[in-house]
This record gives sequence, structure tokens and C-alpha cells, in this order.
Amino acid sequence: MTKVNVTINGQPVEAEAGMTILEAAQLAGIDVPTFCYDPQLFGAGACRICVVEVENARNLPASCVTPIWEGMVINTESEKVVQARKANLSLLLANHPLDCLTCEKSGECKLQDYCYKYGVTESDFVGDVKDFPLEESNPFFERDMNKCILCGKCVQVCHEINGAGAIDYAFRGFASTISPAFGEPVENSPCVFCGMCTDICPVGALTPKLSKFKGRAWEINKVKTICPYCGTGCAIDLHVKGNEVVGASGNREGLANKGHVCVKGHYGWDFIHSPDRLTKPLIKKDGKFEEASWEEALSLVADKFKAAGAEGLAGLSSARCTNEDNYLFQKLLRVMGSNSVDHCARL
Amino acid sequence: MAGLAAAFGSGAMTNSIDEVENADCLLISGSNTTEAHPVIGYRVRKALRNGAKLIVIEPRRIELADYADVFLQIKPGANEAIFNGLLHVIIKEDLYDKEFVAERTEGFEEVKAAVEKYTPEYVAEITGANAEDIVEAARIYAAADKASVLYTMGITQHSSGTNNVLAIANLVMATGNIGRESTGMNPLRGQNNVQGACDMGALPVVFTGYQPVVDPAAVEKFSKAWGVSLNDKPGLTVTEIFKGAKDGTVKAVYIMGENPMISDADLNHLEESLDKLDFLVVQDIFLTETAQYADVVLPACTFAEKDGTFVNTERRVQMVNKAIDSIGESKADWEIIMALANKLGFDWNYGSAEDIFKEITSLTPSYAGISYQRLEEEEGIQWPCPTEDHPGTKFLHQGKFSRGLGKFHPIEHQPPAESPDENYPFILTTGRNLYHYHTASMTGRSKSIKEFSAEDTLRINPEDAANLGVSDGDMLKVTSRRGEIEVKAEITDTVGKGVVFMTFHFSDSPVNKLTNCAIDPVAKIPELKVSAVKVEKVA
Amino acid sequence: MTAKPKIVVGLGTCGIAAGGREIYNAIEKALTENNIDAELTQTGCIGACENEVLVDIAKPGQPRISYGKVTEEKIGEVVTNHLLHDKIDREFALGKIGEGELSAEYDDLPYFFTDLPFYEKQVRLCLRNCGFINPEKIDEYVERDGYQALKQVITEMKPEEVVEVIKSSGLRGRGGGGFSTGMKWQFTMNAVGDKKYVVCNADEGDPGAFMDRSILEGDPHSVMEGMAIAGYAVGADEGYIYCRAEYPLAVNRLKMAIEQAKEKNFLGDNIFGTDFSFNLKVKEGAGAFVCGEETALLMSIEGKRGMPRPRPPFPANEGLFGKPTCLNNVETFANVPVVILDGPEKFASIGTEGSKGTKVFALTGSINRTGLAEVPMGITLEEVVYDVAGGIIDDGKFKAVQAGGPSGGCIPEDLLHLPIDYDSLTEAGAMMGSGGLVVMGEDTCMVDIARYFLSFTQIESCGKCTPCREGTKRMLEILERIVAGEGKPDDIEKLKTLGEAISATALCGLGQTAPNPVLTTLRYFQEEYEQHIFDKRCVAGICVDLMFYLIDAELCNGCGRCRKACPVSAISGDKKEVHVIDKETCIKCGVCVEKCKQEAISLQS
Amino acid sequence: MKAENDLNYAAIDNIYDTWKSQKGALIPMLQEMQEEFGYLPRTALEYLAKKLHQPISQIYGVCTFYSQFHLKPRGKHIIRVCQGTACHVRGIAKIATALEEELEVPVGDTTEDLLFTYESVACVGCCGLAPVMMIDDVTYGRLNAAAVPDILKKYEGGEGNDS
Repeated sequence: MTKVNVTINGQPVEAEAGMTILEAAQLAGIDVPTFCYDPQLFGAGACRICVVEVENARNLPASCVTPIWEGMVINTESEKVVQARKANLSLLLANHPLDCLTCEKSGECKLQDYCYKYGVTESDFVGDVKDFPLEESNPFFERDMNKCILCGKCVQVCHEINGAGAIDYAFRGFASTISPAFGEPVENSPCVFCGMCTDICPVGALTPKLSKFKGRAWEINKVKTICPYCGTGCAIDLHVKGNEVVGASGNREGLANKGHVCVKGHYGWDFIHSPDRLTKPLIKKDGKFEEASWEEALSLVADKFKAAGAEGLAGLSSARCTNEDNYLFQKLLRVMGSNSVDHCARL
Repeated sequence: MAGLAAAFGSGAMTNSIDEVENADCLLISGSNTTEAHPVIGYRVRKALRNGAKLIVIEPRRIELADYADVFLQIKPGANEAIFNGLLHVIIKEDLYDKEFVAERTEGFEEVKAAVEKYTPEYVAEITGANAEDIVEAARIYAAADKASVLYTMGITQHSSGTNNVLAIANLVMATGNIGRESTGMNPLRGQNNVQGACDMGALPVVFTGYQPVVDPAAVEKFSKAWGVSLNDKPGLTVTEIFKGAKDGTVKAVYIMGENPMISDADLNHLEESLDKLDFLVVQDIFLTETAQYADVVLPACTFAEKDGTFVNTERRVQMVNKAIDSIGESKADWEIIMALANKLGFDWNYGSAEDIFKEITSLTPSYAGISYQRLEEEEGIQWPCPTEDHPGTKFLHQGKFSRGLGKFHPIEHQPPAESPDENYPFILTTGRNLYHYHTASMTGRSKSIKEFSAEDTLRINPEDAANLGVSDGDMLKVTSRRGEIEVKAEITDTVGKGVVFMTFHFSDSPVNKLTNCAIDPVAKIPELKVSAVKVEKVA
Repeated sequence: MTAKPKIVVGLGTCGIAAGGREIYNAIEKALTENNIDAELTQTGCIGACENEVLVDIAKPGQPRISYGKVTEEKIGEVVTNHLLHDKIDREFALGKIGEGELSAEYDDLPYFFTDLPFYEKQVRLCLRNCGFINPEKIDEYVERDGYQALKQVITEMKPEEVVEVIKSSGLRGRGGGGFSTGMKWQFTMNAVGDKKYVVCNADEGDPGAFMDRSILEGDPHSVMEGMAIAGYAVGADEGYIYCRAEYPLAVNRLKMAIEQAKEKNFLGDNIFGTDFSFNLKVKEGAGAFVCGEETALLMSIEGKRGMPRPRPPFPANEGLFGKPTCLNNVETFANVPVVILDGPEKFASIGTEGSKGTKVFALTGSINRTGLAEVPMGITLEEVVYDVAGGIIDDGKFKAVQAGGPSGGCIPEDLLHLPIDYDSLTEAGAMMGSGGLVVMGEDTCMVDIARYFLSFTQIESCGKCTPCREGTKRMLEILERIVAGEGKPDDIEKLKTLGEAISATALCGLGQTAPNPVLTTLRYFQEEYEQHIFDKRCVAGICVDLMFYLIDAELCNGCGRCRKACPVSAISGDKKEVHVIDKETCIKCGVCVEKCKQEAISLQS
Repeated sequence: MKAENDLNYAAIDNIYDTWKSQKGALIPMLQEMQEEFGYLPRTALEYLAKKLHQPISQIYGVCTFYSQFHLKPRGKHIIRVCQGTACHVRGIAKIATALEEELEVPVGDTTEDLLFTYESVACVGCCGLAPVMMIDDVTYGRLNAAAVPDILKKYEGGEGNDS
């Protein structure tokens, strides 16, 4: 790998040839704001919030799509850059509802974060604003296109990652929006509700319904685990508030899925808190289940197993449980003398 | 898995998910990938956008069939015939990889002779596919530099399931599409830890890591480690267990996290078996259809409430991390098993899931190099990983098959156990939909999903529907030799004439009351994909 | 074969719009009725739009006589007089072209290209064939050395030599940016690719610009020949001409020309018996100005939304369908055969240090002679406005010239001495653009002009990048309120800040240059903005909201027509008495002005 | 105007077959479809999307991006009023007002009898003749408001000027 030397904010940085300014800055631990950038997606260079000043360049190039060259001198927070970012934020703010008090995204909204960072308290501009009806007709997520800043990542995820291609840019210029064909709600499109668009949306335009009013970004602890459904083994984050799971999203570190998820992994977690959950051992007496203590239940099971004898005992282990569960299960059966342990690998 | 083991010596997905998108050609059969394995489906579509060719062999016109270069719509149960047919064309047109066949395999000549009669015309007659399309598909597959086969239960859930797999293996070996990146033969595993359950020896014939219970060395090793003298006779399979229950030889059954009363074939038959048992204990998170039959129900906690590991379809061992404390008095399965073991007089003292994992790795060569620490640092490891400095194995059979030489098996087409007749004129085949999972005990209790996908339908071809006078949404009675259910009609040309389709997710319309428990003689998998049924409109 | 008289009708879009087809039919009729054996043919635009419909008549051995502004009624007479009686109708005759015998009584007729002031300062390289050849007949192009440059290149030169010739000619892109054509070709030549393309940008979308259309309609082969030469130089075997769909005639003539060139093997496989093969396709645009931006244009050819993508990678490396692509505009390609045939030295001898050759301008606005003019680089704006275009109509006073369309800027009178070249125009805040020059007199409001151009770019913004999508909208809103008399004190500052931010950060050329009309008018005419905002006055008398209607008491005869016509009853007055308009009620619809026979009502500022 | 459900699918097949070998030919296909149907009917687009294996959202995105494409039925004659600089300077606004009065529809709409669709266009490139409007492929230059009703009358008899 050829090395390229650049200077960012006065600091010499040795980066790799072919890297963008943004990547080189990230390498040096320098934070540059972005809306439309995502390392998994084709560089769009659309939002222009990541512009930086490059010595001797005519304009302020977007750092996410501009490659570095030897000797490049970059300033990511110069006066000019800050002014341009403020103007950009001010423009977005002029066309964005300010209901941060109840917006689901508050606390992890990039628009909010950057307005805070650059002290943009209100827009300099008044005029026409978008006026789309809130789309809440599907059970999975809400689409509020008035909050959309048209970064386009949802479109890219839908086409480049999922491949369903349910949504795309529609119309042009100020009238641009993101929409399924013919302005239909998403349930009338090829959308498969993977919800990856909601994960990637930098603002509150796409928010999962199940998590609504369930917790603020800063109250939520994300625990990385593996999706309990099919055999792909997607790494997901469970969003936990207190002792309650309140959401889920793809985890980028997972090597099997790279953060991609499907509808089940994304929206199929709330069975955890279903009122149907078994919370106590049950013993059937006269054809009816009665709650019992662990001691009572396990003693009964142990007695019956002993009575059945090694030949009469069999067990079905589970393709749903962990390795550790399965290991102990077959170990128990085998140490009791029975190899009749199987599971539904074939179903 | 048995078929794969016979051909290559190892029963697992040979390659990795990541490699799918770089294949030149994907042959997908018996897998509705975009619905049953959506995230892998994304990779398939990416491969297509990258220019890969696609061959789909399916009884139903699944979504991917629309993107296929060749779509062979076959009758359910005609799989070996079609693969024999493809191989016939490849041999006839001299498109096979002679070097690979000579150096890496054995038994080719017998297979060559066996497929001689499977001309495209003959295969077309058996399968219902178009002869020219068969030739075209064979050429595309043979021409690819990197061709990968993806399949699932549509191949294996047949009375000839093992033969189906072997027929595919013949095709793969003849073209040298194995042991290299983005090639291979890839059974997509259906459940989050089905690979792990197999790896852990939750099978009647093997200990962990596929160490046979009939191997004295293995028995000795495990006996020593576990401090007891172990049984060296193979145990009973699921089907045999319930058969034993029915005839009284099996008295007590312990079911952990399974719901056979929805997922198994021929439920009425199964119900009789469960009723006969002396004692049934079910350990689960919900009072499932199966748990209803139990004498004792033990409350387990969900994946969110425990630590442990899952193994995915590409043999990747990954960490499951506890997110919340157990709900109510429920406990992690391993905790329950340990408590029960101690009640039974053993002295087990695992302080954590990790303690168990350490014991697993000490007894399992293919897991020997794996530890929780490594799993966390390396985002999972693909077995085999024999040593601590081994990076894991991305794809199998590089340079050499697990069994040495790859073995060709001559396969003859064998019709399904049940064929449609005057009384039961339709072939019923089953599968999953995108929104639900398995018996829907979890997805059926997830609000959004339940709301979006609340009930099942019987997919029926427009022509058949017209003949029966059935309109969309009509309530139908579907009857097989084993039972009957009621379900709404959905008229669609994605199923061929004479074929009907349902999922097995819904307890309101438990399709497995209808299915056939005829099993594959080797793998003991029931023929869930083909049953003869009668369809009537409910007055 | 004895030579026949030849009649040529100018049938470019302008000519057709002015009734050229009817004229053509009328001539045909006159010829038949009078049994005259003459060749009736057509040609493209010669540039003198103001004089459409143009008909040229040439008798063998006589100079060709150009008639302008001919009418359907009179043309038959003109033709018969000329052909049968050697009588030239002075009402329509503009001048003569070429030498030959002519009655002495017409000695005073000016020579078209040398004597007519419109042509005097022109140098016609690109337009060398426009108005002379029938664009639908390839033979006429071939007669004028057509495809000789291509032959020379592919039979005698190596691709590197071609690139070297283009480089040394100093030819720069005529589409806007002014990038060195030779360098562009070199990059594409050096780029690695199993397939390469040549693309011609014929998506001439600037309002007020019609140079490319005229070339495509009048001389399509020159562009195609230039593309084929580029194809040979860069190693491409396929080319696309992306033409706006609003130019149906150009598209048809191109398609016809491609067919004819294929028949002659100037296109197709093994051209001139060499290994070189080159094929051309025409792609019609679908109505999006932004597709004039090169990356958007490529997206559009690929069948996508014409949304620009970031550069690099430049099209020379990753262009159409991801392959190396040499992309130039119509005028640039049309120059190429000239550069090859005349040699780069001769080409480079025209123009200034940094800008070589000529530039075609579309002259419009408040000038006496509108039309298409090809002038040498380095000529001053003053010469173009006064000498070529004949100054402001009705001897009005010059105020500004808008150069470069919506991406360009307004240049004031004190910069009229500027030589026309890429660098000095950019310096002045305008740009060469594709060559639109709109001349404005005193009655033009500069705020309104800025608003007009911005409303254009705002509508045409693709919507991809934030600064252009949101920023042009807000600038337009500010300008709209200024012309409506609702401007706020800090609006000028806001326009400047926002304009500069958009220029610095927008994704593509369209966005980066969109604020230019505003920024240049602010630079040179800030006082007009201030008058609008602070004094609520529009000196040009354009911004209706800042004006009021007034009835001249001297002229009003009290007829009452205006009172009756007023939709809001803002006019009062007794019969036969002077009427008055109530300024508060008046909605400034102007109906009263039209109704008044005394011409007593006028707008006042 | 044909009802959408009895669309001429064979015409779409033909258009598709003409262009399918050319890469990225969506736009010419749409242009020919619009030529065929007068506008782009939804069912036709959905049918084409299937043939192309292209997401319908993308095709819709293209249709709504280019001003040439119309998703609603169009009038028999298309009137395009030039919004070019020269026309602006030379008083196109009055022509537009006259048209609106005559047609009784605003810019962008189609008259009730489906005879005219009234639009504005960026610049038709005949600035020397400003102010200009086009009806179908015919350009009318050096216009004044008074001439508008007479021009429209030419089309009302159903003849139109096809020159």
C-alpha cells in the first residue's frame, strides 16, 4: 500500500493512497461531520456538510468523496468551512420541523448534534416548507418525509444492500422527496421491512414504531448479540432500557451480516416481554397446569427420569438454544446412559 | 448433512456468506433465499447486480426466479432427476473438469454411466421443466469459473433427500466447483443454532464435533472426561423416539425448546405418541402447542437473557450476550439442565456459560482453538479452528476433501413416497414466509409482525382455482390421508398447475397435520415437501 | 449538365418558425406555375435571425443574392423577378455573396459577409458551412472538404499525434468550463479500459443560447467528424450525441446524417479501409437542464435520473457505463476538423494568449441585430454589442450584458472594454458559458434579471445536494420579496453569504455557478437592490409591485372605458371628467392601459 | 384515451424489443411509450419494470425527474410557452395570461376536453423571434396577446397545423 502524506489541521498524517480526505481525517482521529456518508455505500457527496478547506483549491470539496494527494494541506474547521457548514445547517433547519421535544431521534440526531456543535440556534431563512402527510400505515416504522434531509442513504441501502429497491428519489429540486413508486405507502411497494433504512437515517424521518416513546437515546444501552431466528447468524444490538428490551438494530461488526438485518431480526424482539412468557415451573395435575416451585418441579422430573431408565429415556435438544445449552443437554442424556438425543435439524 | 458427509466427508456449508456476492454463477434450488434467509438473499441480489448468472430450480416461482437466467420450474420431488439431467448435458457436451475429476475424486465413471439415460427430454418428462432450459442451465453452470450452489430444505425434506444432496455433489465435483472461494455446496441452515446443536452432539450418533458414539476412542475420551461409562450404541432419532413412544419402549421424553406439535410431519400421528408417554417434560419460553401435552413445564429464558454461543450456517461461532435479567423465575436452559443433573445425583458446577464452553473446546478438536475472548475480539470464528493461533476456516475442502477423495455416488430418480391420484389430486409443498419464523412462537408474539402477517393462505394456481370454482379469500378444506385443515385461498401463478403451497408457521392452520412422515432412509428426514392432498371449498 | 439556378431557403428552427416551410412551398409553386427549371434546396441557419426567413437565389455565373424577411405573399414575385427578369427586389435583398456578373444597377448592393456590419467582424470556422450546405445532403459537406480531416487522421497519424495537434492548437472546451480539449483527450487516451466512449454534449439548455442547435441543424457532419477523430485519438469505437429533445430538427438531421455517413463508410467498421471503426448513436434528452452537466448527462444516457456525481473520478477515467469517456460539446467537436485541416498553428494564430480560435455567440436581448455570430477570441464586448449587434434598439442606453446564461453574470458598461476570453470573463464574475449574450438596456431591472435566472436554476436543480436544492430556493424567495417591495435590510447580506456558500460547496457546476447572476448584479448594481429594499423603487420600471398606474390628466378624456374595465373598481371619475386610480385598491393588472385609447395611463415608479 | 386496463401491451413489448440490446435505454423506451400512449400509464410502467427487472421506484424516479414525462393523460395538442430570457424581456407574460384566459386552465394542466395541455418550457431556442410559443411541433413567434385566440382556433376544428 502506497503511503501518502497530508497535513490535516496542522497535523501531519500518513494515510494510504486512494483514501478520501474523510478517511484520512478519521485515521488521524479528527471528527468531520457527515450526513450522507456511509462506508458501506457508494459515495454520493450529496449533503455537503463534510466540506473542508484544501489549500489552493477553488471550492470547498466534500471530504467524503475527494481523494487525498501527496502534500495536500487540509483544514477541517477553518472559518470558511464553519461558515459553509452553518449555512448548510441553517438551510436544512429552515425546512425541518423543530419538534425535537418529542422526536424519537432526539439525542442521536445528526442534525441536532451539528446544530449544537456549530451553534445554529435557528434558521436564517423563512419560506416554503415541505408538507407531506405522516406515513404511519405500516406496523413497522413511521415515515415523516418532512424531517427528511434527502441524504439518500435509505435509497442506497434499499438498492445497494437490500436490493428490494422499494424507494427512490422522486421529483427534483426543492420538490424532491424519497418515495415508493407513484407515491404509494411503503406497504404497497416491494419493501420487505428490513428497516435498515431506519437504522441508517441520520434524522427522525424514519423511526421504528415499536420503540416509540420507549426511551431516549441516552437512556438506552445497546447490547450486542446474535439474532435468534434463521441460521444466517446476524449480529444485532438489543436496545435496553432498565430491564426492558425496547428496540433492535443491525450491528456493523458482525462478520456474517455486516449490520444488515431482516424484518424478523429488526422487529421480532418484543416476544421477549410477551405476557405469555412462562415465569414459573408448571406441573400438570388432573389435566390442568399448576404453578410449582423449581424444587418441586425438578424433583418430579428427576424421579420420573430415573423411573424411565436409560432405555426408556429420550430427549429433544434444540436448534434454538446455545451451544452450551445443547452440550449440557446431550451430556445429561448420555451420562444417564441414553444416546437417544436428537433435535430438529431436519425441519 | 448425511449426503454431504458421504460425498466430501464433512456436512456443513462449504463456503462463507461473504463469498456469495463474488460468485459468477449461483444455482439455487429448494431455497426461497430472499424469504427464508433474507440477509443472504441480499448478497444473492448483490451478486446478480455484479453480473452473476442465476439458475433457479424450484417448484414455485419464487422471487429470485424472476431474476434468473434460467428458471426450471419442477414438480416437487423431482430434484435428483434434474441434477442428473444437468450432469448428463455437461458430460455429453464435454464441459466437465477432467483434471479435477481425475485428481480429486473417485467413482466418476459409475456416475457417468448412471446419468447416461437422463437426457434433457427424459428429465423434462419427469420434472416438468423445459428440455432446452435444462441444456441452457447446464451450460451456464459449467461455463462459470466460480459457481456456488445454495440449497435448503427443498432438497432435503424428501424421502430421497440424501440422494438429492448426492446428486448435487456429483454436479459440483464434476465441474470442480468446490474447494475454492465463491464456489461450493452450501446448505443454508434454517435455524439460528442448528449448526451448533449438531456440532454439540445433539444427535443420536455423535458426540461433539461429530465424534461417533460407536468409536471406542471417542467413547473412552468422553467417558473419562465425564466420569461415567458411556453407552456406545447409537440412540434413536426424533422419528424413532416418537415411534418408540407409541409402542411403549420410550417412556419419558425431555423436550427443550422445540415445538414438534407444529413443525413435525403428520401431527395426528405425533399426538398419539405424546399421549402414550409416561412422562413428558417441556422446557420452553412459552406454553407451546407441544408444552400443552407436558406433565411438567420448565420456564426457560430467551436469548436476550443469557450468555452463550450460536453457530451460524457458515460454521461461524459467535457470542450471544445477556441483555436483561431473566423474566420471572425463568432460567437459562443450561442452568435448568445443571440443576436437574444435580437433582439426579451428579455434581455439576458450571459457574457460567463460559465454563461450559471451555469443557466443549477441550473435548472437540474442531473447536479447540476457540475461546470467548477470541470470539469477542475476532467477531466470531469459523470452525475448524484446531489451535489458538488458527484463524478459522473460511471455506472447506481446499486442496483436499475431508474424506480424502471426493466420492461420486450414482443416483437414480425415485418418485416421492406419495404421488397425486384421483382422491388426492394435488401435491402440497410447504415452506416459510419472510415475516414468520418456524412455528411462530416468537414472531407470532411480536406485535408488528403479527399485525402485518396474521394468517396463512393456500397458494393455488389460477387454472386449478377456476376448476374448483374458488376465488381469492375463499375458505378451503385441505385433506390428506393423515388429516385435514381449513385455510383461505390465495390464487397465484407462482405455483404450477397441480401444486399447492402453504407455510408451517400458523397453529390456526397446522399444515403438518397433512404432511407425510415417510422418511429418508439415511438422514431420517421426513418428506415434508411432498404430500398428496385434496382441496375443497368450504360451503 | 447545364447549370441551373439555385434557390436556397434557410430552414433552421428559426427559419421554420418564421414561416420558412410556407415560403419554400410558395417558391415551389411559383417555379411550377412559371415553368422555371431551378434547383430548390434548403440550408441551416446562417446566423442572421433577425432577417428570417432568408432565401438565397443564385443564377449560374452571377453572385448569390440573399433576401431577408421575405413574405409568403411576395416571395413568388421575388423569385420570378430574379430568375426571369434579373430584377432584384430591393425591399428584401440583404446583400450578395460571391463574385459574378451582375447588372451595374446593383453595384451598390453590399457584400453579405464583408460589407454587412453584422458579419464584418466575424470569423467563421465553426459555422463555415452553416447557411451554405444542405445539411441533409452529405455530398455537399464532402464537397467542402468534409471528412478529409478524418481521412488524414486515421490514415496518416498516430493517436498520440492527433492529441498533440489538438493540444498545440490551444483549443479549449466551448461548453463552459474551458478545459483544454487536448488534455482531456490525452487523459482519455491514457486511461485503461476495455471499452471507451466519445460523448457529445448537445444538451444546450441555457435560455438565450442556440449556437449548438444551429450547428447541428446546419452542419451536423462537422460535429460527427470531430467525434470520429476524437474516437480515433482516444481509442473509442462508440459515440453518443446527447441532444435535447426540444431540438427535434437537430435530432432528425443528425440521425439522417449518421445514416448517410454510414453509407459512405465515414462511420461504421473499417473506416477508409483502416482498422478504425466508429459508430454513433443519438440520445434524446428528456427535459432536464442539469443534464448539460457532464456527469448528469452520462447518468441520463445510462437511463437514470440526471443527478450529477462527484468528480473525481472524471469521465476521462470513469465515464459512461464506468468506462473512460471523452466528453466535449458540439462547438468543440465542430472545431476539430478545422484544426486538423488548417493546422494547429493557423488555429492558434486567432485569439488571445490563453484563448484560441473563435467563439460563437447567440446575441439576443435589446439589440438591433439578434442572431448567431462567430467572432475571434479577444474581440471586446463593446465590439460585439455595438458593431456586430448594432447597439441597443431605439438608440437606448446600454446597461449590462449577461454572459454565460444562468451560470454566468451581468457585466456592466464600464467593463465593456473586456476582451472576450475565458479568463477575463471569469474574472468579471461571469463566464464564457456556452455563449449566450443577452444585452440589456436601461429598461431592464437587474434585480428582476437576477430573480429570473435564479428561478430558472432553482426549477432545474436536481435536488441532490443541500446547498443547491435548499439554497437556491431561499435565494429566490429573498429576491422575490425584494422585487415585491418586501425586501428586508439584511437581505443583501444574506444573499451574499448564501450565494458564496452555495458557490463554494455545491456538488456540481450548475449549483456552484447558480448564484453568479445574483452575485454579479450585487457586485455591479448593488444600488438597484438598495433602491428596491429601502426606497421601494424600481428605476427600470419593471417590478410591478413597486410601481403604480397613473392617469395623465392632460390626456384623459373621461371616456370611462378604464373605469368599466377595472376588475377591482379602483378607478373613479365622472363622465367626461379626468379619472383617477386609487393606488391602494389597484391590483396593477394593466387592463386599463390596454383599454385606454388616449394612451393616458402609464406605469410610474 | 384508452382505459388503463386495456393497454396495448404488445406495443410495450415492441418498444422493449427495439431497445433491449442497448444498455441503459430506459429513457428512449419511456419516450416511445409516451409517444404511444400520450402519457405514461402506471400499468404500462409496471409492466415495463417487470420486463427490465428494474425497481419500479427507480423508473418512477426517472419519470418524475424529467419534465418531458407525464404520468397523467395529456391533451391532443401541447402548448408550450417559452420562458427564455428574450421572451421574458419581450413580454411573454401577457401571452401566458391570454392563454390562461382562453384555455381556462393554469400552466401544467390539460383542458377538460383533452384538446390542449398548457405548459411552459425553458427556452425553445428561437430568441430572435421572441416572444414565442409552440403548439405541438409548430413554433409561433413575434407573438402578441391579441393573436392568441386565432391561433388556438386553428386547432379547435380538429385539423391542427402539421407543418
